[in-house]
Amino acid sequence: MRLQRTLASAAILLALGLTLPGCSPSQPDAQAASTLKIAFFSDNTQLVSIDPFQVYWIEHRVVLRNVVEALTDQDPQTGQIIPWLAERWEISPDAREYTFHLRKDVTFSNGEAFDAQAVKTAFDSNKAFAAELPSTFGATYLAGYDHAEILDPHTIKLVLSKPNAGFLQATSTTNLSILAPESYRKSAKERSLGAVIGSGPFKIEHYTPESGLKLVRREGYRWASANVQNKGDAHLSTIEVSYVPEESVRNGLFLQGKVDILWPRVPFSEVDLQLLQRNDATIQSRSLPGPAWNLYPNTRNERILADQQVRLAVQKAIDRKSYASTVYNEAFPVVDGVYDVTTPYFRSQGTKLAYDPQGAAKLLDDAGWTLGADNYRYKDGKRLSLVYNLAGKETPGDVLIQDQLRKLGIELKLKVQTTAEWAAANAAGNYDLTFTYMTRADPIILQTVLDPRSANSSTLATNTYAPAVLPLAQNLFDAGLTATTPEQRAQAYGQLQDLLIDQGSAIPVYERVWQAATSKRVQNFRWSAEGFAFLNDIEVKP
Amino acid sequence: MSHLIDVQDLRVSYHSGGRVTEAVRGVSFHLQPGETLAIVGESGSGKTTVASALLGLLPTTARIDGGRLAVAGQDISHASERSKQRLRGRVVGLVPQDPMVSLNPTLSIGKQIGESLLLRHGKRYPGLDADVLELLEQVGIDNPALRAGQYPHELSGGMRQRVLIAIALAGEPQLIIADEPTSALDVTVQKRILDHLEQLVRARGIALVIITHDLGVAADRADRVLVMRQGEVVESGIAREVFSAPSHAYTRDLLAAAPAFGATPKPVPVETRGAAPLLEFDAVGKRFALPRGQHFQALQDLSLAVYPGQTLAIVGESGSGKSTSLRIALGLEQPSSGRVRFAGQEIGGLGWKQFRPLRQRMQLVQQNPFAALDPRFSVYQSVVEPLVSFGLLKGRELEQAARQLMEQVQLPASYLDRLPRELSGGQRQRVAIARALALKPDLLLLDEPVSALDVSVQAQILDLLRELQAELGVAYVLVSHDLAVVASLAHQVVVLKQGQVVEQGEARQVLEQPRERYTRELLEAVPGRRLAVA
Amino acid sequence: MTVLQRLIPVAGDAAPWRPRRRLQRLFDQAGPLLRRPGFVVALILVLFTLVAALAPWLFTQVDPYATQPSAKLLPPSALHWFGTDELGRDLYTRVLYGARLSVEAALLAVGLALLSGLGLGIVSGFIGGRVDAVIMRIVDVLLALPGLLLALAIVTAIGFGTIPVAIAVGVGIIPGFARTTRAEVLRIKTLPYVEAARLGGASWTSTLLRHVLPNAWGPVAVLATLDIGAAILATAGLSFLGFGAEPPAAEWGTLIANGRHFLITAPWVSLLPGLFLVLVVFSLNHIARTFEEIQR
Amino acid sequence: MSRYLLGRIAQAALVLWGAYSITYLILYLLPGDPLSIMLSASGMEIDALSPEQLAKARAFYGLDQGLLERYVNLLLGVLQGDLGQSLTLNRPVTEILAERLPQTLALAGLAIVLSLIGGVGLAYLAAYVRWQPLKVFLARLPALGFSVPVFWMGLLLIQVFAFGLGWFPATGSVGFESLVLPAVTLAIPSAAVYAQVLQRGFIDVWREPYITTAFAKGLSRAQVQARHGLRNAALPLLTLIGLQVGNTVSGAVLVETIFARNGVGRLVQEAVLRQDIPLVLAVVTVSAAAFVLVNLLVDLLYPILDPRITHAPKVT
Repeated sequence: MRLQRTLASAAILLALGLTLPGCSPSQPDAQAASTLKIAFFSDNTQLVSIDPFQVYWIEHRVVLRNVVEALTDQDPQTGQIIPWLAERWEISPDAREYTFHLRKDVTFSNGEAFDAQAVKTAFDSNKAFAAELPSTFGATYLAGYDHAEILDPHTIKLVLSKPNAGFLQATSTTNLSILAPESYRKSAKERSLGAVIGSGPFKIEHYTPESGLKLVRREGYRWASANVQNKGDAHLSTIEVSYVPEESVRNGLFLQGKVDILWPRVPFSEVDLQLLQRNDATIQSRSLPGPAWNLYPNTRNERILADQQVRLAVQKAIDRKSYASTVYNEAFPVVDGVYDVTTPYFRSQGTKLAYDPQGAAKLLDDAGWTLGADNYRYKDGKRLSLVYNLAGKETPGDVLIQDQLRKLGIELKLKVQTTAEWAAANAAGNYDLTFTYMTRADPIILQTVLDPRSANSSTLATNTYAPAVLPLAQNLFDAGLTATTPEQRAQAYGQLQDLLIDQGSAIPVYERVWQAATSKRVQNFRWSAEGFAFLNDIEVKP
Repeated sequence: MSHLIDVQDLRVSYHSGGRVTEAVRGVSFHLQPGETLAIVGESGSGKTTVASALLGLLPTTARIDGGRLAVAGQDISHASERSKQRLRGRVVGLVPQDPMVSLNPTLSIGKQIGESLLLRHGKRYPGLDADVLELLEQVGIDNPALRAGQYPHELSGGMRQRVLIAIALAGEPQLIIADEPTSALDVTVQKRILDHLEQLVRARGIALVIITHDLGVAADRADRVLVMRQGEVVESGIAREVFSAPSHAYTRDLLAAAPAFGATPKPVPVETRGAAPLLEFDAVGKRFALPRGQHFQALQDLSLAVYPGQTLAIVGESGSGKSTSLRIALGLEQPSSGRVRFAGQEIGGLGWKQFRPLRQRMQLVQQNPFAALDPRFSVYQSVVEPLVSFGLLKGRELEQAARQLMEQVQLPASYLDRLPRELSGGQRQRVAIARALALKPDLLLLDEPVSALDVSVQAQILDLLRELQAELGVAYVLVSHDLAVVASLAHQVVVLKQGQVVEQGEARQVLEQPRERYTRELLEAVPGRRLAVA
Repeated sequence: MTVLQRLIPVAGDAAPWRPRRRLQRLFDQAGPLLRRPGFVVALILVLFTLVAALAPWLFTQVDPYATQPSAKLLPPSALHWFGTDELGRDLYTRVLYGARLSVEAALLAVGLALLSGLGLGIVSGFIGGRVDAVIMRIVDVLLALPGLLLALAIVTAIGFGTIPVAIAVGVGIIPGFARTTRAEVLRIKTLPYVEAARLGGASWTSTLLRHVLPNAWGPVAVLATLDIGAAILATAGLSFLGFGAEPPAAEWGTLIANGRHFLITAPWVSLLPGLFLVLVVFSLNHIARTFEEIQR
Repeated sequence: MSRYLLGRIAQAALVLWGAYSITYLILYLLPGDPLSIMLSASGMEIDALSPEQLAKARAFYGLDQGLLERYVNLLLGVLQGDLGQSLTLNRPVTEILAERLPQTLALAGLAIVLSLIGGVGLAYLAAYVRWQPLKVFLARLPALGFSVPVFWMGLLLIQVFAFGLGWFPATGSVGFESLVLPAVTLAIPSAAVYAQVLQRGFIDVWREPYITTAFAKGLSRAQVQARHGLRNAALPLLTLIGLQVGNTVSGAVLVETIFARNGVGRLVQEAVLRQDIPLVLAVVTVSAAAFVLVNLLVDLLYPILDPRITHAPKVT
């Protein structure tokens, strides 16, 4: 009996041993070859949603870019708006009416047809949602949209009630993507948790908040925009996305080959970069369009930064070059303006952002802030102490700035807060310096940050400017918004950028470069205009 | 070699913390099969170390420095653990000291006995269950079938000691070492168990080594005795000869100190006629409520009177209610019925505050001198504590009072600076007495004042108490289970059994011509009677 | 023959008796302890940490906050004993300065827990009855709440920083003190010497202060020593989750937590502060256990 | 017995209610308006909205009730098995828990088993070994075990066993293998506590006279330790296991973060920051319930392991 059992198990082992080498090279590898694994940092725990209209979390937008599609697309190199689901369009001279001529061969992954009615459903549903929850992110893209007129099954006219020069660019974003009508029949909550049906090359199989999501290829995809090289079905059959909050664990997974693309929010530090490169990884980088990582001062209520000289001294006291090379690496670009360089109408601020400690010291001396015995500056017995509010844990960069300012006698108090407290402090004006940023490949995005009439925090936007300067800035915002030619826009936004730097109303710190490390297997990783990836172009080699 | 045990010049020392203590210094003796040997000594004499050495169970800190220690012909002084293990149980059995803690609380007693049987007869011993029951029956346990399934906590102390004897017998050893086998038990139980053990051992021809501090036990049970002191044998020989004609001064001192032997000092008679009683119990009873509406009658109908300068003894075994009566006198318990008067004042229903003034006149000396003193208090602090509490004296006066108290209890004044752990048991009890005397009370309540002490120390403390009474005219209420102690101190005796008064009267009359059977039993159970009577 | 005449003559009795000083008693007790090498090493490390917490500048001349980008992530060397961090700050110096916050937080936490736990335990054990039942239920509730969650909620409620963290951690360890104190009070309350003191006319208050508390103190002190270590760890855990001291000051937990990103590339940034913390906590444990062994 | 049980259950319910109420109170004292958090979560701040829009949003999130009103409503819901709606996750809390709880239960369960095996094993070995240096080493090992921060230990284990040796996956929630490292991390401090308490138990039991009795029977050291030592030494451990439940939940918060596991620990940590009161309350209630339940079980188990303790009045 016992002998029999031993023989049987030996036979099983033998059989396994024989079959394993026989089948392993073909099947699993073929499977693996068309699966791409991406590790992002943590999921958004503040707003759990992958509903395109609500999402501002760029990691989600990377995924959505390949699931849902927009009327237009944007050229990553030139910033030009190019056809996608709309073959062409006309804009009325007053920039209030946009007529889109839609492709006729497009279907959603659930089989529903893409037509003018679907577009109208999408825009009207979004408008209705924005009315219900005005704080939602997509509302800023939709600003001014009034109604849609179906001219024929494949022609639609979108009518604005007020000018919105960014509207055309908005139609190219994931936020104004057109979802299948079925998605809009579902609730916003269901959409947030994955009921997102689009016309893109991939479908969402499932989304588990804080854990990950899985995309599968959609068969019969034929309507990629000119940005994408692969005009047919995606090369990859499956994409597995995981959210790994621990940096060292995330890096380890990549180094072990458990993950093909390592894609954290924050750029790689020098040591990590070297480690990754030693392990044959390719570093993909792109500056994210929108404002650079700027500090915004509070100039009101007789706070220290009400004095423009002090603001400019801070501007000069920050060593941006050293910041880029210390916190990140030698090759890291040094921030050069209010916007990141990939934003259309970006204007370089040149020497105005150069590190100039002597200049800063002189400005402070002139403003009456003199060095005390403890190497901090004082005026009328008051220390030059600035409160800088952080949402969550401080970064090495924050501490570096703190030390750079300390060298000039400026005390920077880093106040670590929860996102809730931080938002409350912004709204109440309890800060000297704060930060915020948004990503969109159009300069209009700055209005959601710095135009009190449409900013997320109007207090923050108002406090940034000295009272006299606010009307100037608002005029420039209006000029940019109502402009009908690119030249007009360039002029308005150029002047605005100059104003912000000259006033010390925006203090750039670093260029928001998004970096991803791709393993040797990954081929043809390319960035979209907004800093996302064309996943249908990517191939993985065995 | 026909000696079952042969010990030659055995030396054992303890090593701990860099200090070396020589516990056994050149002890030699031997034992024949079937013989009974008593090793007698006070604490620190090394008698327990010898017993442990015989079992091969010396603690890891102990070291055998020399000599020979042969059990059944095998020298185990430096033998391997394995060979010592083979001797244990089947050659040498043990009846340990304290039955309350010597059984594993989480195993049924049947299993614990069975374990020994399995060791003796092998793993698949078929007669296991029958043998367990038989052994239980043999050691005198009723209803063995039920008891075998019970756990130690469900058995009384006496029964547990019987179970331990059964365990020792189960291994069918040639020798049983009984280490103070009954000192934790009541006298009557003690006697019955020792009788039983003696009989069992005799019937099987097992040799017995009794380790004891009690000369009475040794005298009653042993063929030969070995008297030890500070690790050395001071005297050995046939029991009868040693006790009738001790050759060594220490043995003589021990005999003189042991109350059971001969010349017990008697209390000084006190004239009480015409005096008003100091403490008076009038038909006092105490009931304790149990859960589910049940009651336990701890004390019933106790009447007594204590006169100034006189000693009243309350005698009884555990559960007799003697401690309860003491606590009632102290106002720590309220009587359920009857009246209690102190110096004519009704104290039955007094609150703590109302009672407080009376405490100056009534003090307690507790049973266990090792727990009666705060380990952090110096002797001085302990002794003067009542004076401080009542705010009677201060500064130099306080110090002087402390010196005087130390003189009264015959301790040098330099001891005032010591901590309790730097004192011996007898010295601690003197400090406790000094503390009780601090307030110059009229009445001292003595709760088993010497039961935790060595025999010779007992005698000294009893002497002290007698002298203090003569000197200060203080009255005593003595609570004790030991009739010898009672005889040396008491004028009046109350015998209690399960809360009821058995007999009451003049000490001389109750102790010498007891009317009740229970009192006689108590008297007979006192060890040493056999020899004394013979 | 009177008792007075029977005085035993003892050598030295003539010399006037003088009470020994408390200090001398302490030395008598400490003697055997100082012969244990493990205890001495642990004690030295803990004392070093305490001194460093009070005056870190005694052991290092470097500014703990001065960044030096050119010297970032240097491995340990004669110049930088623990190496440097990602901004070129000297880690050894930062560990010493971190001691201040960590020790302060731990002492504060344990102090808070000790006071309230001791209070609750004494009241509960001494008064007994209903009061005891109510207090023990409250303690049960505190026990039932997972410590870290409680601390997280408290910290978010009263703000970040060393003191809130200390309070949060302290609240979490109250139950241990309350239970231990109560058990000790209950045990000592029934001891003969307490009864003797009461019969000697002492009030409950003075019995409590003179007998119960001093004798209950031992196990509580051991627990306190152990809990200082536990508090250091709990604070470290909270710093790891991002609730630490106000930057650039960094307590040990923050140092370890910040350094963890360099575990592969520059392991010392996390390992050395971690090792230091482990050694200090271990030493505290060792000291506590040694005390415990002596008390037995 | 049944009367005791009823009393004990009532007491457990009381403790549970206390835990719930205290948590609610603390959470309500949190700074900042939950609304502003939720608004800022969706990229908008509270000062950008008009009063009407604010009221609308407040009603949308169900935040237009008072302190007591919300408490009573939540409590009533709990009694009916409804833990409410998560404020930020847009889903019923029970649903989220049903999804997350199994992860944490598996982790905690394995951790408890591992910690018992490790702790008891270590103490057993330390008690058995007689070679002094090894004994001292084993005796001090537990102290080292709980001197190491959990999160740090987790990262070290990942470096060594996942990245260095490649034995176990570093992250993930799939399969038994991914459970090993986090469970070990979580088990180490508990195991250290168990080992230390058990060692102390062994030291105490070793001095008990019944051990001498056992030796005198002729049992070997191993037999004495197994049959008479272990059970008696392990009795204090039982209470401790009950008390460790809270620590295990605390540890799970850290461990789940490090190992990127989707359990309740991480969920609640983030929920606290988001001021998602219903969610935090639910998790705290669940873990307090686990604590209370385990301790109830421990109390009921005690008489089985220790015959001296009995909840039924003795029948004589």
